[in-house]
Amino acid sequence: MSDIVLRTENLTASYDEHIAVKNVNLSIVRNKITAIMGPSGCGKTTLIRCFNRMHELSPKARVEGKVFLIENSNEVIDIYSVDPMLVRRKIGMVFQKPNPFPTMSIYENVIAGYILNGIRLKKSDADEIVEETLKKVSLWDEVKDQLRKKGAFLSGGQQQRLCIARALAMKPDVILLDEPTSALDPVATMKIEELLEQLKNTVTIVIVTHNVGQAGRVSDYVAFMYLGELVEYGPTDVIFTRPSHEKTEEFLSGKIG
Amino acid sequence: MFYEKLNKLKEKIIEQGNLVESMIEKSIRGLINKDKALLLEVIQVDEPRTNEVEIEIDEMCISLIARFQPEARDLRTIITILKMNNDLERIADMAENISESALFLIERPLLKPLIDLPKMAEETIRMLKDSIDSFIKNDPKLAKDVCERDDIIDAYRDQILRELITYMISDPTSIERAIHLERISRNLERIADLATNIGEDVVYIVEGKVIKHGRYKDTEAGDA
Amino acid sequence: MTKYELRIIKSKVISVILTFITIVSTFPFLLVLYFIMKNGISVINWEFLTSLPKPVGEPGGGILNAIIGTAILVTIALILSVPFGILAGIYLAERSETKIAFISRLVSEILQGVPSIVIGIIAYLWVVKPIGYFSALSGGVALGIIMLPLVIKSTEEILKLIPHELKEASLALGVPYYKTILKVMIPAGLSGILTGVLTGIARIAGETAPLLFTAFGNPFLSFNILKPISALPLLIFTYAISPYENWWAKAWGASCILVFFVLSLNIITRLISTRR
Amino acid sequence: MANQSTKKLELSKDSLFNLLLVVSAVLLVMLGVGFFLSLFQASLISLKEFGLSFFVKAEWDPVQERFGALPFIYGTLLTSFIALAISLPFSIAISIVLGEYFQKGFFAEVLRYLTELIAGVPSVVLGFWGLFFLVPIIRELEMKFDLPPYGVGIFTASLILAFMILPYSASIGKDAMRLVPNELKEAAYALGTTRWEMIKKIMLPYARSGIIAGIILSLGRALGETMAVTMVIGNYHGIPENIFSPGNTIASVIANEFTEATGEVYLSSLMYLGLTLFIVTTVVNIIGRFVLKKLQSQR
Repeated sequence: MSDIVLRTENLTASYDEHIAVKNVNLSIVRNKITAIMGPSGCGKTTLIRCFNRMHELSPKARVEGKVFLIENSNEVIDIYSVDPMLVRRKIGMVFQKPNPFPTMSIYENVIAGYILNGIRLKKSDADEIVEETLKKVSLWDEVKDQLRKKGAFLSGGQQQRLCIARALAMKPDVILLDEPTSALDPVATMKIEELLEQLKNTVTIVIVTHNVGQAGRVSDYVAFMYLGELVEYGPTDVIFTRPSHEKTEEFLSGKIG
Repeated sequence: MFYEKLNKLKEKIIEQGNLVESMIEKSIRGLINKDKALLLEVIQVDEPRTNEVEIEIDEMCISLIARFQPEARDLRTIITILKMNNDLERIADMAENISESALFLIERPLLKPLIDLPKMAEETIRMLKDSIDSFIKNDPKLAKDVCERDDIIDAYRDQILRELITYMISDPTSIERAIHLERISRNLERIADLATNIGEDVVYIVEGKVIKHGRYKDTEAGDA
Repeated sequence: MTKYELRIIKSKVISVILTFITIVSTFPFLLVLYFIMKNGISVINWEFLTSLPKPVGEPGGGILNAIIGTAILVTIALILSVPFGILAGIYLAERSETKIAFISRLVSEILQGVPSIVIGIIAYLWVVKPIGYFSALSGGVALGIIMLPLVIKSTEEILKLIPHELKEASLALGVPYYKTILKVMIPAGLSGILTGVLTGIARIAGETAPLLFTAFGNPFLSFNILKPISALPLLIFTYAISPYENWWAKAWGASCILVFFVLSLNIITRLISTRR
Repeated sequence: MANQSTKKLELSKDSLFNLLLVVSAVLLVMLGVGFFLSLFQASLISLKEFGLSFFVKAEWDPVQERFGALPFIYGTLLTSFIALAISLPFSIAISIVLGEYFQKGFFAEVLRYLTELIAGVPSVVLGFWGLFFLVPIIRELEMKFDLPPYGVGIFTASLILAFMILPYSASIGKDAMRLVPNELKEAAYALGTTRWEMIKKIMLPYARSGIIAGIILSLGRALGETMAVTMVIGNYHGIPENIFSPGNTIASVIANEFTEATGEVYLSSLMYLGLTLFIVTTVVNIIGRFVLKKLQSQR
């Protein structure tokens, strides 16, 4: 039996009149990489933004249905019944464009979650978190001598890894990545993809991508969305070689998208 | 990620190669030593196993292509593995054929002492081994060498056929046994052909050149 | 000469004329600067800066009361307008679509265009009349109202320029909204807000009209915000229209200080905003 | 448990913060409304007394308590429009030079600084300078033309005003010129026009609404400008005979007489003037901003 970390029940999300996500039931497997793919505007981003309650920040946004975070087998959190701040600390997020905080140094960016939330860290603890997390995202060797510099000096790929580090430093159960490489060049993209593979031992990863190739390369499970609906979900090997739904077939062969 | 998976695939195909190789060897040994159990093992255990592995390799290849869209050498490698996989499975079938004939022969008196057949089998097994080795080591020279050795096997086969014909002419009761012996040598010859195919594929992987169907000579000329 | 060549020459001549006009239009500014320096520099000395005015006819005396008065007035204006302006600016940037935002943006724009003398009248009606006499506080209120739209506008604009992703990044870390705004957005836009505040200071430091009937002026040193207070521009005005040559000289000196202060603030502001 | 309670606390801080934001926005609106209402209420006595005839009567007599604003309205409009007329060629020249000829580089930067820093000079200082530099020169001129040598007057005020509003119209005009798409300019060059022809036929028409917005907004400035005008206009309560005569503007009357105003009607009449100035400048500014916004939304 696979170990589920995040489960949705009849999740429906809308903006104003437009329903972006319709009735999605999805179970994300722990310590695996799940890719959510589909043509643009199919609701992928909205779906993961429902996972950490970022969706409700948009004007006139509405969510129905339930999302459960299963921290371990006996602690299940209904994320829409607790404080969103708490949810977001347990379910981290990385965005399309790298967005390190410009006023903070690299060091501060890594522990930004603690600084901004007003959680006091001992100097030695902070040092340890910074080093450990930066090592996890293979950035430590590149930046260890310039930790006090501002994050904006890094390259796009490095900035994105810094943002991943920032999310990881909060020790979340899940991190959501919303097309994390769409603003990066191919080499930086490859590095991030390799990084995800290493990270999945410590954290569950959900990645939204419109790039079929990327979904194929990095994921263990794929969810294919079309017009707000979850069309197909399963192991990547299966979905990529013999999808059971015609729409998936068409999308993978480039006929829609 | 991709290379990890590709390496796993390579390991798998080598495993299949080794298995198939041992099947030929077992079936010939079973014939010489009149070891019925060994021959039955080839038919009942090894052959179904190769079928399973074949499907497994097929799926791995397709998944790799579907998910990673490999290009150039990686693509050639996967496509070649796909073909090798097919060849190996057929070799396994032939080893099964040999075992079947062997099962028939060991119940009956020997038509003649087995001299050429073990030599031919030995040579065939070596060809198969070398072709797989050339794949493992990415050694086009060895692969080309395998292709050249196909002629030796053909010679053995002709030699055995001629001999068997003389037996069949002189003694009609020997015909059934002779046909089984001929079947064994024919299967060995076909195995050698498939080994040659694998050799050609290895050249294709490494050098990207097609040396099949006589194009081999041109490449030689071009290289010289 | 062909017709085409004529056209080219015409084009060149016009460009020279236009450039000349542009250069000429800066002359008055340079003249003003020259005049102020010429008449003002010689007046400025330590005593001028650190002592109080003396009655007409007596030599010596300074403008300390006006310098301190301006400092106090500007401080009052800052205290009143900066927090309020930043909060309103945040509201306009964050809830830019609401009706309240639309109306308050309009009000802010209207305020920006209101002549300072009218703002002086308002400060008179709202502060001087209820209290019963002219005061530093009423002057500070007037200057604060003048400055308010500048702070609001610069806060709103800079917050809108800050990438949306930054806010989301902070919220996604589980940081509460108010902390996100105060600890992430405001620091990220600090240089822009600072630009607005400095522009505002430069603007109000030289304002005279609204002070005429609010701060009113005071020849003595005063720290009481409920009493009339002097200010550099007020002092310049009073001395400039006086009939005493001695006072004119003092007005030149004060002008020199005021212009130097205001222009350097302008240049600093420019440097901050181009560095961004 | 402890964690949960701090959560609650932060949640309430969040709503407190939100409340604070809304309150400040509402307060701003109330400030604007209160502004108008206060002015209106303060001018009510005069409004009841004189009504709209306030604007057409030329009498300003504190002793008899009879007040009419016509001379000041006239003076205000006259100074403002003369100032506009004087500054217009300069502002267009600056717009073209900084918006096309010199867009980058040291010279452009220096020019830009110089033209924009004018706006930073406090108006009282400009008035002071006008009084001691401009007024004598004008007086000389007036003597040459056999005019009464006041020195101070409408024209002097207009000159200083023209100079003061220059940075506003020039900077908006320059921005409008820079917004002209390069493709348009290149298309014109490709048809064989010279640079000046391109400016005249392509850039100026394209940037027209920007230049107009600049003019309207600088008019708004000119109408309300107080100190410099007060110091050099001469403070004459009658209707000026010609543009060299002394006069008064609405703003200068308020500045001069506010602290001396005794009597309710007098003070209220000054408030009425203030209300008038407020309404007029607001309307002018709104029109200017509207033109500017339309220009920006065009792209």
